[in-house]
Amino acid sequence: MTVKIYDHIFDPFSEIQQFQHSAHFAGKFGATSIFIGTMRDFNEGDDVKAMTLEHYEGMTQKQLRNIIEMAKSQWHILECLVIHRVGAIFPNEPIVLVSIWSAHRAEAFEACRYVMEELKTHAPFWKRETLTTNETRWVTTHSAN
Amino acid sequence: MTVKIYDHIFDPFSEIQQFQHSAHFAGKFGATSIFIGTMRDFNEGDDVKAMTLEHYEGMTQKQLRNIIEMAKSQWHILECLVIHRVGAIFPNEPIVLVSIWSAHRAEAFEACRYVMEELKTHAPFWKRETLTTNETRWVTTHSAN
Amino acid sequence: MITIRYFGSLKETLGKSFETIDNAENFTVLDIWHLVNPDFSIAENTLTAVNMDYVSRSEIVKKGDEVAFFPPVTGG
Amino acid sequence: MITIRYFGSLKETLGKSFETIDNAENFTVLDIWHLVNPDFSIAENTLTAVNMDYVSRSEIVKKGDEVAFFPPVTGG
Repeated sequence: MTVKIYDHIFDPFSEIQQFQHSAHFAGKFGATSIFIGTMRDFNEGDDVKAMTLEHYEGMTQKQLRNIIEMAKSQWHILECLVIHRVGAIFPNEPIVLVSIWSAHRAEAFEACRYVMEELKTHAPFWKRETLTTNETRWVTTHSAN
Repeated sequence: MTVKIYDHIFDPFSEIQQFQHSAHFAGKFGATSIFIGTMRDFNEGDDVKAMTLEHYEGMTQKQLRNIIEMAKSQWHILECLVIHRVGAIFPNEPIVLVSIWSAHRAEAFEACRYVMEELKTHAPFWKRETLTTNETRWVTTHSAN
Repeated sequence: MITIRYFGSLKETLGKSFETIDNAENFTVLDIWHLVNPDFSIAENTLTAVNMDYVSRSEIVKKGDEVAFFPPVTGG
Repeated sequence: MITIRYFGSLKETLGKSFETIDNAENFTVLDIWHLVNPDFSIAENTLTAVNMDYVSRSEIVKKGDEVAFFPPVTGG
């Protein structure tokens, strides 16, 4: 399992490809479930032009590893890759990637969803968005995206 | 929404990238849920070296489009891409790709899972596998991968 | 004319993938099976489609229809 | 010594992100808040962590611990 925190833009698909290529489970996985969270250009009815993601360095990694361990204790997972952005993010850029490799699809789907839901509620990230009006505000409601 | 049937190997990630690049929903999607089914080198306790996927040309496309329409009637989906292989397939090659783009993650996750489950039970594909012993057999049990 | 198609293992069991019949007025899907496969009882899990939509075996088949018989699907 | 950290909007509200205190023997997380933020009541939804694990406010803090206060998380 791999957890990465990036302060720069990343390509989720080349990350998955590289990870899959380097991992020693070719032929063993029948199912890959992937979630990508991407920055939208709107939120709560307003146009958003940028976002800054603050995090608690160290706790983020610890919590994400805990979440993956919890998932591994519930489903048979072959591999797991989690990537999360911090810092300045612009619309249409990826924020988070969760990818789960498993022998069977139910495990992959359920573990991927679990990791995302837990990440949303337990990983110490805070979003501050800049509207097109240049007003800035902390995102306070629990985002559904 | 796009449905493709390929009789040759494909790269799910470049397919997703191309589709996302050509689609006019940049900034509108916050969530992408992707499932990739990949051929394993084992099944039912035996080593498998190849598989042939037969399908009912025409009915496949019709059923897949029906499934996507059913998903769209239940969740707010921005875009949907489904790709399925037919013909000769070898271990570690992708068999099926389902990718759903939505504003919010619950919709993307649920629609992606729904499309995969419906595809498994309603799309007219039949797998015949060749074991490493060169024995061939039809896959008869409903596969969980 | 009515077109009849077979897929997967059923195609091999019956030794045919395609056939047509001309006179089947008011026949159900099941009637057609019995007409063209008198020596084979239809398996309980055989699926049936008319014009590429799933139907029950009691569906009436019309002139020009394409009827298909096949085992449980195993895609994905 | 005990390290105290603040994140997100709470950091701005309090005008600080980091501080340390020396004498807090047998203090709970909540006691520490009251000690260092006498003019601010703690918001109901403020989350608390000790050494990067979530804890309740009644958790006893030990010498060398890192205590953190922050608003509900909004990642992903």
